[in-house]
Amino acid sequence: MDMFTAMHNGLVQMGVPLWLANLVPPLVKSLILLLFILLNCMFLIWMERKVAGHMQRRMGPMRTGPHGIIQSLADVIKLISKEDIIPSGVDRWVFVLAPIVAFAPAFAVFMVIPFGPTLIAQDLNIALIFIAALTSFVVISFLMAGWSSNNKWSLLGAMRSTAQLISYEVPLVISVVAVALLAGSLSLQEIVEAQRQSFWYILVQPLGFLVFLTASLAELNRSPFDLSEAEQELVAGYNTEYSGMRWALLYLTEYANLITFAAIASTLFFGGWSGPVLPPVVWFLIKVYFFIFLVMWIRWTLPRIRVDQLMELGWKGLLPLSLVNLAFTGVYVLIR
Amino acid sequence: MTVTDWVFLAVAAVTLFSAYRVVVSRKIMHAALWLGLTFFGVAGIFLLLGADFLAAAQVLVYVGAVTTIIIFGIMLSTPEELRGPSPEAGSDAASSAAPTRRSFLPLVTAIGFAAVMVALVNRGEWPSPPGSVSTDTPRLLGEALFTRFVIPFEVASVVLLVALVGAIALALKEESGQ
Amino acid sequence: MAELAWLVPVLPLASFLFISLAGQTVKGDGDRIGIAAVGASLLLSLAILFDVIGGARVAADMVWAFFGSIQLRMGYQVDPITATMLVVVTLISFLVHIYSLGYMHGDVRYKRYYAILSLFTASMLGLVLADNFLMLFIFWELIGLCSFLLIGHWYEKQDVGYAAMKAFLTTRVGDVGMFIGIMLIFFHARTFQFDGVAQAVAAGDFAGAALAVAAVLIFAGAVGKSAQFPLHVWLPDAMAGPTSVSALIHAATLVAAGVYLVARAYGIFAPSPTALMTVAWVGGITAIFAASIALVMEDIKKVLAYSTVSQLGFMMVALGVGGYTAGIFHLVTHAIFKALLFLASGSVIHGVDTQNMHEMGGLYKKMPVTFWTWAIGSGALAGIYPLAGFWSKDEILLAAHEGGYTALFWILVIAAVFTAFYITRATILTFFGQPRDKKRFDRAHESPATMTVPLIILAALAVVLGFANSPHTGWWFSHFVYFDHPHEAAASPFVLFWATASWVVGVGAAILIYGLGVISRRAVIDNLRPVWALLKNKYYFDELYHLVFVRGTVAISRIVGWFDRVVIDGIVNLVGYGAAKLSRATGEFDLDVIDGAVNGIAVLVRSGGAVLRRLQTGYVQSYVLALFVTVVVGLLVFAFGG
Amino acid sequence: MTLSLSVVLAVSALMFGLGVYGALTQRNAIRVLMCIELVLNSVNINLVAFSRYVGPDQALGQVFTVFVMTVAAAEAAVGLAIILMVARRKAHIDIDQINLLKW
Repeated sequence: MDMFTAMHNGLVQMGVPLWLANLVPPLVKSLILLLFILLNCMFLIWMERKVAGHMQRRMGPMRTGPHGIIQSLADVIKLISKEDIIPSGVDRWVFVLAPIVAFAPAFAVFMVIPFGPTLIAQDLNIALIFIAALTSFVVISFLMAGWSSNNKWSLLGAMRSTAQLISYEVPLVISVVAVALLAGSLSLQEIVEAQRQSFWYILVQPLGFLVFLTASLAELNRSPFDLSEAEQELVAGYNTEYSGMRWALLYLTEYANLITFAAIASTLFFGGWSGPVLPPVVWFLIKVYFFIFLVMWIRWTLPRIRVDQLMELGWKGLLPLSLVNLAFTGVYVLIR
Repeated sequence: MTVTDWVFLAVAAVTLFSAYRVVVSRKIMHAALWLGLTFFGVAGIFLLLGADFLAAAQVLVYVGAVTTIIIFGIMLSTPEELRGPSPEAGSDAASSAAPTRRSFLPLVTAIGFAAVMVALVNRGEWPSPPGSVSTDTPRLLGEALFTRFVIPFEVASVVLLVALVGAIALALKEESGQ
Repeated sequence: MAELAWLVPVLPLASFLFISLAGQTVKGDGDRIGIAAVGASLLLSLAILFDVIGGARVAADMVWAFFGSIQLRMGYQVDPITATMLVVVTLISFLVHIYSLGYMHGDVRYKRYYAILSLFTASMLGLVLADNFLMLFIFWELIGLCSFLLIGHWYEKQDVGYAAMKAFLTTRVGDVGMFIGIMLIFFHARTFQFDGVAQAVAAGDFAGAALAVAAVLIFAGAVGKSAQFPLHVWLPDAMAGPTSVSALIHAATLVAAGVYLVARAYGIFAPSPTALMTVAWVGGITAIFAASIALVMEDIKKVLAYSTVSQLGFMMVALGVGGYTAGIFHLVTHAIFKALLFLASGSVIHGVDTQNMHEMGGLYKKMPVTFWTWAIGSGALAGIYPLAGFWSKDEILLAAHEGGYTALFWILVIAAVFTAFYITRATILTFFGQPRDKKRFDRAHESPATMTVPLIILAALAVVLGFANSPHTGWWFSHFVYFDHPHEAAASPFVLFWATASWVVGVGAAILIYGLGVISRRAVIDNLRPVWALLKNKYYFDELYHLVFVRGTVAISRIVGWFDRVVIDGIVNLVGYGAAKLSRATGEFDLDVIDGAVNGIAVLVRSGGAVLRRLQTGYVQSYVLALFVTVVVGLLVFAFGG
Repeated sequence: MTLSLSVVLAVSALMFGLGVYGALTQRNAIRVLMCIELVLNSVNINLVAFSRYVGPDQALGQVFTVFVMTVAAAEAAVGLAIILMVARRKAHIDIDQINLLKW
């Protein structure tokens, strides 16, 4: 990224100490990513409402701006200006920290996602493991939020989503490992390159992709796996007691995770930023938004499943399938 | 002292502080969360020591899995402790009604151990850090695991499997007994 | 082909494993598997035999274990005697396997029977192939075990169980001697290998009294396994097992192991006249002794059993007087015709369901095949020209005569007369005359083909096999199997005359007494009543053993018990009395001083324990604490102690 | 990084001491388990540090860390299963009262 190198060099020439200059490019990168996430999330919130509305033969938000396009902005302003309530009886520190613990890894994951051939914050050679490790933080944040709220709905919601996340993380990681095996690398950039050399991995990993998709829906707590926030049973799950900005942060995290999922899915199985004619970033965003739309579509199409079905599907369905997929992939790689 | 050194010292300080909090926290839930932070700090130390793969694995295994199941264990085994000690149960759990072994002896032992180790470490002649470190640790690790250490690796897998089966069996037996 | 010899025992072994582990999964409990395995072994053995005749020799071994500078080796060797034995063992085992299809049909432990039959064959083949004493001993014990299991096949019957135990224990007596002998050999020759031992003997490193003792001890094993006097008692009792088993192990293979052992270890016998003399005389005594008992037995199988003992005595004599080839040759021919006789007797027993010859009679019409094959077998046993027995027995007599063992020669001639007599007697009692038991006679029938075909094969062999070592083939066998150098027997009219005379006299006398009734059987018995009683009771050997070993042990225990009660107890009581006096004197001292000290120590220990047991708190943390205190102290010592 | 190896080792030793102290004094079995995890982690730090300073091209110490992690994960799973069972039986997990091994 020449822009950042130039910035760094410029700072050094201006007499800024080296260590400070070293810090500037990462900070700028982070800021750019943060902005990207915030804007997209706001757009997604609006998009979800519009998709939901049209699927249910209504309009969705229409009042603020053309087709309600700035509805999300209005919501943000409302949430920021709300009173910051910390209920009595909560474990204050944990309660406050939980949304941050949830958001930080969701944000950090974007560091390794390749938006284009050179458009990547940090091309780690262990990117896939990095992502898996960071996403496992979500569990802790849920437990923190649910426990600290001093509310049984929150606690039960947290325990549910934790059990769900733990169960589905295993097939998710295993299906991802199969892709890494094919590409011979854990780096996302190299995986994209490998797909450019051959073909999109969806062609050889249809089963892996299905497992990945299903497990991701569960990881994202999206329908039909949104048991942790099943309104009818648990009010709103672990974030029942949250309000205002903190609640917004948790909400933001969910959409950030949705983008992460879409980005990883398109990177691992659909060639990432690669594509003809259009610039890479555009291709990437097209694919990401396709997946986001797919998830929304599923949400407003499928009913929620029961807890026991959830666990059965995870351990008896997806895990064996992912293992079979991994085994076949291993054999394929060996004889290739 | 480079920036990295300072970062290391900071991370180490955070790690040690959270480890200390694990031991002295009154609420067991807090202890578990501090433990998570400790694990994260250890992951940071790994990263600074050039073991990036292990750092990720540390987060994945310890923060993601071990901390979670410990919290689960807390929630399932001692619901009354979830809220922390009741107000009348004395000021500090660590110094509650203790027989001899809660006296100064463990403290002396632990401090003695740490002190002797630090002293020993300071006396030793240690190699200076190498200038460059291989960045391709996953490959190094993979090659070592699947060639020279393949048998220990397989044994470790068996251990994991046995632990898995054993844990399920332990939990199941009780269920059917009730 | 000969280098595949290791496969010969492995095939039956595999079939043993298969039948015992998975036999029930196939039709017939795996009997066909066993037959196929042994049949394959037979074909392989024949191929090996032809190879060996063509001059092939194989010896292969590998290091088994090291003990310092000594290495144990295991391996196999194929030479003429081995190849011959392989064929004999596999052939008879194969025929017995087939025969058992009919004979053991519907038995309760059919599967076990076939499994052990396979194991037995495998062990015997292993024994034959072994190239050192240690392996030989291992297989030796294995066949002992198998014979125990097979004899005790119908162990529900008490006497069968006892017979099996008797066989096992009696042979064990010899085995102990053999084991000591092997150790002695190892001690002197520093190796177990046959050729290594032979080299040591040839080099003079192993000679004199030690060699003689070792040879005699080895011979003790052969005495036990080959049922030689005085350890013969188990073999007649062992007839309690299935007749097919008798044919296999008590006629052809198991007892042959003893003879084979002497032949295999001939290198240590040959240089020792004492050892040879022992072998010869034990064999001679056995030959006449067992033959005389066979004269009066009523049980058809007992007759054959004593006959076997007697014939083994013949072989031992042959080996003892230096007729190495003659002994081996008789081993081969005897294996064939004795297996034939046993199987034929089994066929008879199968038909009339009794073993007592006095309940048979006139069966030749009912069982023609059995009769004719039996007749050939008994002719061979009696030594009638040109059947197999004639050639081999003639050889033995010749060897004794040439060796100058006049006394043994005459003993053998008399034994041969006895042999011809008892086998003719058995033939007449069984197959001729009037049926003495109408019911059994009516039920009698010819046996199925699975039983008669082996008989016919064996009968054919009993006819032709003798020619292998006859002037018609230029004494071929003598040039094939020999010790040191081929020994071509010079035909001796003297020996030929007596050999012929012996069977003529024996057969004639039997016909006169039993067939034609010219001489009254009762008159003979009345005139010779003491002798008859002696023979009838098998020289009272079982009683003697009972008296000596069982009662003797009891009597000795009585004496020891009396000694214990009177002398030892007396001394003890005396000492006790003195001690009591003394203690009374010291009692005062004891009460005050010693007790005080003892009680003091006890109190100390108890209170100490009361304190120390607090350490055993059951708190895991306490233990860990102790552990870590130790670690820290250890570290301190390490760090600052020096 | 230019720090001496001894600094890393000292950090690890301190953490080890903390873990040991906790394991010796805590009454709650789960807390003991947590402290044991601390001890294991400090060992891991040692292994990785030696791997970095002594043989950076081989990563042998890291291999051992992988094994330690495996065993630690297994230990946590089985340990918690045992603790859960004790909790169900005795309605507490106070190891001061779990002393069946007593004299």
